Amino acid sequence: MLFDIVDVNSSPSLSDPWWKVFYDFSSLTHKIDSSLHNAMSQFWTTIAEMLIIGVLILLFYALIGLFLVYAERKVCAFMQNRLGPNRVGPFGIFQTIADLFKLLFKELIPIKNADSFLFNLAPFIVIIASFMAIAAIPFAKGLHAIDLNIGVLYVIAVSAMGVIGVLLAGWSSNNKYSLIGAMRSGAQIVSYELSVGLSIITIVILAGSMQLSEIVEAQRTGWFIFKGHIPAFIAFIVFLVSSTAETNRGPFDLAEAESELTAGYHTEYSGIKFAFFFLAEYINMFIVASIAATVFLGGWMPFNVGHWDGFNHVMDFVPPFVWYIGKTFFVIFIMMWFKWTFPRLRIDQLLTLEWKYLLPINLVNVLIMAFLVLMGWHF
Amino acid sequence: MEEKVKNITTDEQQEYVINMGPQHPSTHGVLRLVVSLKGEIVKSVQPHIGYIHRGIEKMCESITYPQIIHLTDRMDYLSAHINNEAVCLTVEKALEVEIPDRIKVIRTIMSELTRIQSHQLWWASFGMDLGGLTCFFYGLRDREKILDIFEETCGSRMIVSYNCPGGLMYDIHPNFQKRVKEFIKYFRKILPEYDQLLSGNVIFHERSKGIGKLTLEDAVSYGITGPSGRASGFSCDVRKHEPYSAYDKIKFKEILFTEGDTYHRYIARIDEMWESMNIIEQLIDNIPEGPYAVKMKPVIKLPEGEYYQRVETARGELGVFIISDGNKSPYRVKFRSPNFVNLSVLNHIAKGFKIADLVAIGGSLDLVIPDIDR
Amino acid sequence: MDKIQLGEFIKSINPDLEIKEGKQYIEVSIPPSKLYILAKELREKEETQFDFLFCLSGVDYGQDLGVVYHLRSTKFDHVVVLKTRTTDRDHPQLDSVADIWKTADFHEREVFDLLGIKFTNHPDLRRLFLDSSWGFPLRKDYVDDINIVTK
Amino acid sequence: MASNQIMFILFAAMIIVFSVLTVTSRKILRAAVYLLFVLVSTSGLYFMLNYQFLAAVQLTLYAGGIVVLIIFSILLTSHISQKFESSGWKKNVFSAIAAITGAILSIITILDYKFSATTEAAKEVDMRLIGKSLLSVDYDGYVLPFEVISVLLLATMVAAIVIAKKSGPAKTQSPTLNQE
Repeated sequence: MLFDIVDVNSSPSLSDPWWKVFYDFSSLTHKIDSSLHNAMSQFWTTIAEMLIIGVLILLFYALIGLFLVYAERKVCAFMQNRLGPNRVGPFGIFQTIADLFKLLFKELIPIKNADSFLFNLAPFIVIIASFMAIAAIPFAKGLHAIDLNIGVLYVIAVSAMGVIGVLLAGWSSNNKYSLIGAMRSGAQIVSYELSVGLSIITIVILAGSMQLSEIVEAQRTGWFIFKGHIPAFIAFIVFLVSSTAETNRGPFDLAEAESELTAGYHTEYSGIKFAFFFLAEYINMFIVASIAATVFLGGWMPFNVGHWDGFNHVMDFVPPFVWYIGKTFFVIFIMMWFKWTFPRLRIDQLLTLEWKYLLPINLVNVLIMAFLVLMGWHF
Repeated sequence: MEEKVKNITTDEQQEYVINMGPQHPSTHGVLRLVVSLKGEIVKSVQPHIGYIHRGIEKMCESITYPQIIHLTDRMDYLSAHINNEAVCLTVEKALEVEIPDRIKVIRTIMSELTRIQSHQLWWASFGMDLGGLTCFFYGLRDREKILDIFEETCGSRMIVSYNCPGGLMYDIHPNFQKRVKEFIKYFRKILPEYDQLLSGNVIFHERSKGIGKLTLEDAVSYGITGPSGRASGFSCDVRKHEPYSAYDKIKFKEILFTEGDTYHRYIARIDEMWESMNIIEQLIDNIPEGPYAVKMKPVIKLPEGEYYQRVETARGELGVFIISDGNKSPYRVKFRSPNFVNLSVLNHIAKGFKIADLVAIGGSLDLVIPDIDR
Repeated sequence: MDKIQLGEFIKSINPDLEIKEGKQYIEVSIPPSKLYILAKELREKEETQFDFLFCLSGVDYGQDLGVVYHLRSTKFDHVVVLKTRTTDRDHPQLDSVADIWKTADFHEREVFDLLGIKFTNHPDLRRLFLDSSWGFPLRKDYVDDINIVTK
Repeated sequence: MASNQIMFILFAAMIIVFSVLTVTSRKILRAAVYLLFVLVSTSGLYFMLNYQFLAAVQLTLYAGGIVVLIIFSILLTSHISQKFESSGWKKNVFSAIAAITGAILSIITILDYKFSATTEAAKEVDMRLIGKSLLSVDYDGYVLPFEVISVLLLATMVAAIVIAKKSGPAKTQSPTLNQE
């Protein structure tokens, strides 16, 4: 079934301690699914489940967006010897909500001679692409909207579609800066997708599966970044670099390089349409960070060390969702760190980095990893 | 299908012309660059200026000499003190007034502080041009410290107007020496941080080395002075060649490089900050006692003749050319402003580079637009 | 070369010139027709090598319009001031030196903009600061009741 | 009606509507965007059939790859004010004939084929199986087509590089913007 929210394969075993059972969301989702089935027909169950998932993801999306904007402002403020937002609410935590209202109420400026259909469509394509990607991400055991058996491929495929929105936005604004920004962004994302894909494939070889839940499950004995020796670590670094580039964030933010192109592809956008681009950028960052966390850092798996049973028990006690969020924000923090310390690259350097360095490194890395797996040299 | 045919056009029409400015984040003011592009490659840059042309030279013809000082602040507002000094020196030279050492030393210290704060702001905005937004806050943070010193002594932070013909407006604040020494101590520790943040970065090296090369010959022919000219090996430091104020009494290096690319224009300014700190350290403990101003006539009238004074501002050589007909206001004043001349080379060195390089080159020339327009 | 030697040297190039020893620099007054030739010679002669035109100012002398060139040699560090003036106020024309010193390009445009002196052979003589609806504000007979507050 | 049928009708309607829009739109970039919708809806159909691998490949290659390339080349060559001229009636008639002939041919083929009904549930595609059959040299192995395609792609890339490197006359270059 397409809208099967239940991960059937892994039902909790009774021997596990109570908190492991408690933290397993598959029983909860099972229960909801069966009670809905009892109450109504198959058709309405599907509709109801779609609604529940949709509303939950929307809520999560909005919350994450709001929080990431706040986090970015605080992180950048601390890196720049500033305080950051500190007026609206304690420590300025309601600043982004105030910003949200500002963006909502701002005038949508119609652009003369713009292709208004595409101009209005573009932000939706960008945001829908990120919506679709977030559906496949496992937040905790049994807590994901769809568990495709090609989950990794799906996420890469869907997140790549956002670039179409960027290209459309740049072209339909009828603005030269926007067009240059869109061209840059197109060239950049199309190239860096390769590296993102290849670095994940390195881990897929190690995991032997493309299903995100299985990849996480395979890391029960150790995170892939530790399991896969040096190749996994190289893949992680390459993934960090290329995913930063794919999300158009500094130092790869050429598409919206404000000192060169004022704001690049979203120069002409205002109000809520601009907010869509803005939000999508942060959600894309969240998505790539959570893929990094899932594929390299063990997803919602706790941090366990060999035979330190006491330590491991304490770690197990922390809910998996917290682990997952913690790892994701760790990666996000690294990406913010990049942005606020490095100067921007130039377009030719950006492409050189990808085609002359990252891609060959990646290909060799895949080979080494395949060799390691064949020889059984990994942990 | 006919439209397709129409669309395939001649070489000339293929140029993609964009207007950078007058309101653009990288032009730092109301400078408009009409940039012809081919792809991302810059074919030509035509500066269009005059958006804040105030006619300072014309205004000077109807006001008195002490009043001119206050207009010069508004030219290169980052080198306000040095601009003031230039006019004062011209007037003093014309009247053949002997200036006591105390005034000379204080002027020199203030000039060098001005130079440091100007370079700090340049570093801040240059980092921002290259996309390193953190630089901006680092640079401004340290600049505040100098502005605080200015505020205490001059009563004003940026548009200081501290010089007047015959000396200074007021004596230095009692805390002045202490605070300057504190600043030097602080900034000697902080300046390596600038290197860590920007000059040591690989991306920065890639972005700036070999970009916008200016040969020595072109630098001289275009008259590029200041750190930009010295990065090309053009020995043009007025402080060395025609020492004024206290510069003949102190030891300092003229920062010279030969490469003349964006990177060396950058390094030249960083090194100049070190050198300025050396100059201040030589002088700050040895400010002689004496009056802070010479008694001048209430109405200053320059004898008939032509007077030319060159000084070294943070951006290059500022020339003040006064033609006097013996009245209390000058007959003609010409300011040879360094930015105006430095701007003229932009097309020459930015050609053939990418649009991102144009921003870097423009940043490395350190243009201040009000000084271009006057 | 010091000021006196420099004056004598320039005299040897062209004996008709009026050479005055100013307070700071040696000043050479030259008719517009001979300006370009002398400038080129000063730039190229081994003994002078005035390769740095550090200031070019247009001046309205009342009757005449003139231009003052401040030249310096980066090798010998000596300075000479060339002065030229034209009596034709309606159609003032001078030779451009933009091909000798590239910095003259912008300076001459500025002079053209503010004083209305045309420079022949200038590569790109357009107005620089102002648009074409303005007069030439640095001229002494320029009247503008709205924009300029006179004493 | 089951939810599956509703979804199918939705996707089918989207495919038909956007296909028609793709060929009738007078603005080239809009046509490309409609094509994108067609391809995405098609991948939706694959998802319904549980052919997840095919669906993801459809999204990556067609929606993410080919449409991006098409849009990219449109960006390079065309201007926003550009519109297709409406074609003459002769062209219309001939294309209508061609389209109807094609449609009849495919309908005949589909009707000819004996679809055998099955009660088995749709099988989950095993990724390992796909991977193995892609590289297998057995009777139904795909290694030969795989290799042939890779050689073809290599040749295409070499040709593209040769064309890009050759600095042809100015006429062949695009008027708006050249990525170097």
